[in-house]
Amino acid sequence: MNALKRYWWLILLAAIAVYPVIGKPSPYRSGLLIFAGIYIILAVGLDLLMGYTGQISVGHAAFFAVGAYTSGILTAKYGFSPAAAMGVGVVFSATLAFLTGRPVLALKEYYLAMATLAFNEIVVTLIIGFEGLTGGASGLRDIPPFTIFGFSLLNHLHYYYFVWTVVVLVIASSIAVVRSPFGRALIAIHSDEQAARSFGVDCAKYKTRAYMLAAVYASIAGSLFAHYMGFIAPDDFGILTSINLLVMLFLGGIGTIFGPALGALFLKLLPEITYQFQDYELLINGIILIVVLVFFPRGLFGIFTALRNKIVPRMGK
Amino acid sequence: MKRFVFSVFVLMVFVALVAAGPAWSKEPIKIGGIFSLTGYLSWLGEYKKKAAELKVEMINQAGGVNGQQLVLISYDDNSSPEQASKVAQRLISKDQVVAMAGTASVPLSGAVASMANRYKIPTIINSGYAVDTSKDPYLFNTSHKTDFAVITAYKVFQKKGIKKLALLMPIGPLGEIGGTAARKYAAEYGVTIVGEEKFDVKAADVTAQLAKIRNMNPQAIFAFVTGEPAALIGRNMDQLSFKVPLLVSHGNANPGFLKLVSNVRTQMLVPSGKVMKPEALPDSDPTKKVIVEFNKKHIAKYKEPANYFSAELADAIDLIAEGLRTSGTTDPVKLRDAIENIKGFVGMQGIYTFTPKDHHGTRPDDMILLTVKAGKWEVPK
Amino acid sequence: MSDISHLVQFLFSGITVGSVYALIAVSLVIVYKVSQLICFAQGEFFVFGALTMTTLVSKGVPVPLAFFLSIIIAMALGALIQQVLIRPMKNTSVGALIVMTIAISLALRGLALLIWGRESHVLPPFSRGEPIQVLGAALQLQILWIVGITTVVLFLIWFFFEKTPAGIAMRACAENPYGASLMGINTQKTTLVAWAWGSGIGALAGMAVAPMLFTQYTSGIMPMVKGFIAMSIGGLGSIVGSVIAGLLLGLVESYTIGLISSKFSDTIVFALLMAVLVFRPNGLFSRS
Amino acid sequence: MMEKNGHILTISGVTKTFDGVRALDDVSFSVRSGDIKALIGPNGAGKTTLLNAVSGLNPPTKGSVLFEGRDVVGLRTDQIASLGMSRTFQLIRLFTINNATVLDNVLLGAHMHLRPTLLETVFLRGRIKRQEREATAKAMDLLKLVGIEKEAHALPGELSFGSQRLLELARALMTGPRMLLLDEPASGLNDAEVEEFTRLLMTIKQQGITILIVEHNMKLVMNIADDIIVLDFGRKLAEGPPSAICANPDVIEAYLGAQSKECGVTQ
Repeated sequence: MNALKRYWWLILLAAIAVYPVIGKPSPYRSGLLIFAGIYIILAVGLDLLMGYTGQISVGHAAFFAVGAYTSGILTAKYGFSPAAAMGVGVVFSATLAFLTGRPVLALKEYYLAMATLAFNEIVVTLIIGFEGLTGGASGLRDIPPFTIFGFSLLNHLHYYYFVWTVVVLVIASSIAVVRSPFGRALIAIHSDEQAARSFGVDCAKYKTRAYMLAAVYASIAGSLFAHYMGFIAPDDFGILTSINLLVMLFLGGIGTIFGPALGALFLKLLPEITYQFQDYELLINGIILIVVLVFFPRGLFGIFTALRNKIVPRMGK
Repeated sequence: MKRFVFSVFVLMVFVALVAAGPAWSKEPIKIGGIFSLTGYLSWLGEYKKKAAELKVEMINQAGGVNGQQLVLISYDDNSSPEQASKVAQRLISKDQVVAMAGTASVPLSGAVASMANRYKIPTIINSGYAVDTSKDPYLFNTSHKTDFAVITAYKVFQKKGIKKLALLMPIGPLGEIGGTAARKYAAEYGVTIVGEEKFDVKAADVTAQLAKIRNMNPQAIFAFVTGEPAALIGRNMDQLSFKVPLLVSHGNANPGFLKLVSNVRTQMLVPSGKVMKPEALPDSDPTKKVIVEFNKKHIAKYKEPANYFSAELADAIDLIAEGLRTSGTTDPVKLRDAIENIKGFVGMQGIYTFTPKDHHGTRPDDMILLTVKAGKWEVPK
Repeated sequence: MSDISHLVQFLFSGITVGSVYALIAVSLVIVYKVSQLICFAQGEFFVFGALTMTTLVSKGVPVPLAFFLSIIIAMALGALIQQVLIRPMKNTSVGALIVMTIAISLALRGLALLIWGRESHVLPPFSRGEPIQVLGAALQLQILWIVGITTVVLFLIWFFFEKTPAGIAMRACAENPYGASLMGINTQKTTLVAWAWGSGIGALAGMAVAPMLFTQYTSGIMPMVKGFIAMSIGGLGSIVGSVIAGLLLGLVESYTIGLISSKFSDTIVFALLMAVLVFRPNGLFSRS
Repeated sequence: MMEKNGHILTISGVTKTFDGVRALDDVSFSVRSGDIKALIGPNGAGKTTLLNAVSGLNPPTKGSVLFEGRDVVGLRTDQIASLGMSRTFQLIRLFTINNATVLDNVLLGAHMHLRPTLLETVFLRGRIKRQEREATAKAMDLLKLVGIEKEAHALPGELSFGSQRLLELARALMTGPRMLLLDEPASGLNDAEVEEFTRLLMTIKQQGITILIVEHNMKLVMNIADDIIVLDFGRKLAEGPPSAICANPDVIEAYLGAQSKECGVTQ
């Protein structure tokens, strides 16, 4: 039983792998899970930055945009292979995060929130402004599907496996990060920056690194998004998307990696039910979020762990 | 503990609802509808949805198509390309529609186009999106080309001697498209573009741009924009006592716009389909009959006349039905070919003749230029 | 039109928009000063104020009465939200509070959609009349109303915080909540009052500008973001700072559009904001 | 780097002003390698300000701080810490976010030796794990030394106040410092705990670690200090061995007063 408690995620992994075989999902169903997977990558990255390092970002969609547009432009206009374009996007996002990280992350709380929001807006207005390159507000079209070693991932199940492999890698590496000396430094920064500094943690450097990692994840998510959609427009990368990511974090349970992943999954599947409510959808979404925040401060993942502990009795630490 | 049990219950219900989904019988022919019912384009989504539903009803009452009834399955795209892409995929793969209709903006159309082409589902959009048949073989558009709107206005300008035109374009897709079209035909109709300014559609005030434009001494202003920003420009022009006509986009040919400009004195010029002014059409115009008939039913059902958006959707459904009729199958690829072969079909937006190179089908003559006088649409003299 | 009249026109345009930003920023500051919380739902009070008044006026309620009724309704709504939803959220992280107010704004927006539908609503101007010509530029009468209302509100705030016992208590509360509670000041109550004030002023901003705009259920997002920017530029806790910053923001926008580029005006505004945050993190007008 | 004349820390002319107020005014003294030096004085005398100035949390306005012969003024806190100087805080500052345990807190002390990079963390798991095992063993030893090894997996918040102080000490020791700055480590401890703590400090001293301690408990100070410096209103009032300080009339007037009895007890 103790093993079940420790290795429950293996069951999850198996479920991800087996779902297409047993569930025989339509392209729509797998499409939903592909979008959910992309948002999980974004949310997990943001969790490293917000949940672990304690740095608020209301502009994370900026890096999502950078990844998507780098991939989109390089493949649709310059004939790059998708994998190469994704790599360029990663390098570009990491560089951008490196350059902006120090000055921006020196700010705290609301000021940081404001600066990241501004960063998001700047990226979006530049995308709209340089329409020759980006397609402007009308969007960028003709982005080819993803290919690896000449093998096209146009088939929805192939892409499902591809995206979810990335999801698993991102979650696994995030857990490796937070359960390592590196993650401990991040947590120390989150707890008490001055005290962390007194123990040799170069806070600016570690914050910037966490920011870069989150940016890299977001960029990868952006590339995956662009190749799946085949078309991207600035509307999907604005502040509203960034705010949605925040909501995913808190809905799922911030600072737990799995929580934000769960939050992303939930929020991306929720419209499947609430679309029927039409005009009431917005109100209902707001109320669901309020209820979770007030009554379940640890989010959906808190509910999940409580459930797990109920089923598997405590075995001691 | 109670809270815990409750949350488990909620979670299970959630999963069950997602898993179940609605079940449809196989009988009727399914057509997908994609409408912006929430988000910033939600004000026009409703018009389109209503018209599409009415048209399907009318076709079914007349016995359906090839003996089968039509059914419209429609979803909200939240005015977001991502959601539009998602619902398009849902319609294609889950609901297995034979064709789709709808969308409200260029980015939304782009997102849907990508899915339509990938899964080879004929789709009739209606927005400023210019269909390039070499890239979008499965896409058709019942919205008049922006070029036609510009040409329609320029013809009137030529008659009235308006030669100097200033552009006030929104930052965004419409501005990009409108500006391009305005420049393309300027020389042909003897119009000079004296300058261009841009503005943010969310702005509360555009007097700064208008002040600059006034310095250019134009005889008219062209703002290819829809809804509130269009009315806002008119109102700001009133405030500056800047008395030249304001040409706006054909997306304003709807009753909501009349309400918005009820207090505006600036002369608004709105290119439109003939649907907005059927009484001004000669009886010889074949579209008149179609418009009058649909309008009658629209008023009966919704207590308001059809508008430009309604006409776009009514025609979209009609064209799909026509394609189904002529091809006799529900195979989407054959349906596409059938729609592409439609010639001389009389709709509300005009007479459609598609070719492998032209998926808009309508002509400049299918548009008229309207103005607002005393809360009513008028044809300017 | 001469160059001067151009510049004057940009000035009017900037002051109009700037006043709205300033009012929203002030409403944010008042709540922030007392409860160290930035309410992301402030834009929704803007919408509720404008739409409530539009509805009342269209139902034949006289303008002054509609004006006060709308403010009172917004204040009550703000106080209710504070009591029911914000109070239980004590001792949570800034992030959680931000998300909570976002949740509230979603719910309020949803509510506005149900009450007023999707279409835009127009409020007639407070007074009818031709725009005044100043140096060749047109000045709308409603701008005078907006500037007047802003001035009165600022005076009332000053009077309240400086001259009334309740206001002085609130200031004490803002500076040192613990000390204030020792002095027997009811921090609960002052927070509640601050929320009511904040919501009222947010609504007021919406009402003042409603005749110049078209208001619908999503109209609150942009004023909220811009008000937030004004607040950050002015320094989070400073009423005077945020008023100046709000006006300045409006003017920068208007002159950027007029003299530089309308295409990148938003890029410039946001870049300016980032520069202020990075180089003057306590606001443009802070002393240290 | 060699220290000057056996002095591990030499502070000269350190001045710190806040908004024009001099919290520290031209303070100079040095600490001999291997000593325990106590810093005493009334509240507001500038003791914590001085520790912050030395450790870089709040650098001095003027003056120099030589640690092992190197001027550390102008270095960042984390750089100073990495040179081998560690500290505890007057108000306990433990890491509590994300369920960080007692052990995690101590392990953070090893940060400057591990200096984990992101790429290593993601791609060189084996190496990180080996380092982590070694660090954990050392951390457990230190927890045993301070006597809270049983609570290694508890959350810091679950510890008693005294144990939290001990945890702070263990965390500081984990950095492998050559010098420790302790800010009122015994405040809030009961008599038994103070006695235990005194023994612990002597053990640490025997390991060759120099200690600069700010403390109000004169009994503790008199028991352990090799040398004492007294601050009053930001100025150095007196400096010397415990016996001389106890006898100094200025010190008695400015600070010791009633406590001079305790001072006498140890003589």
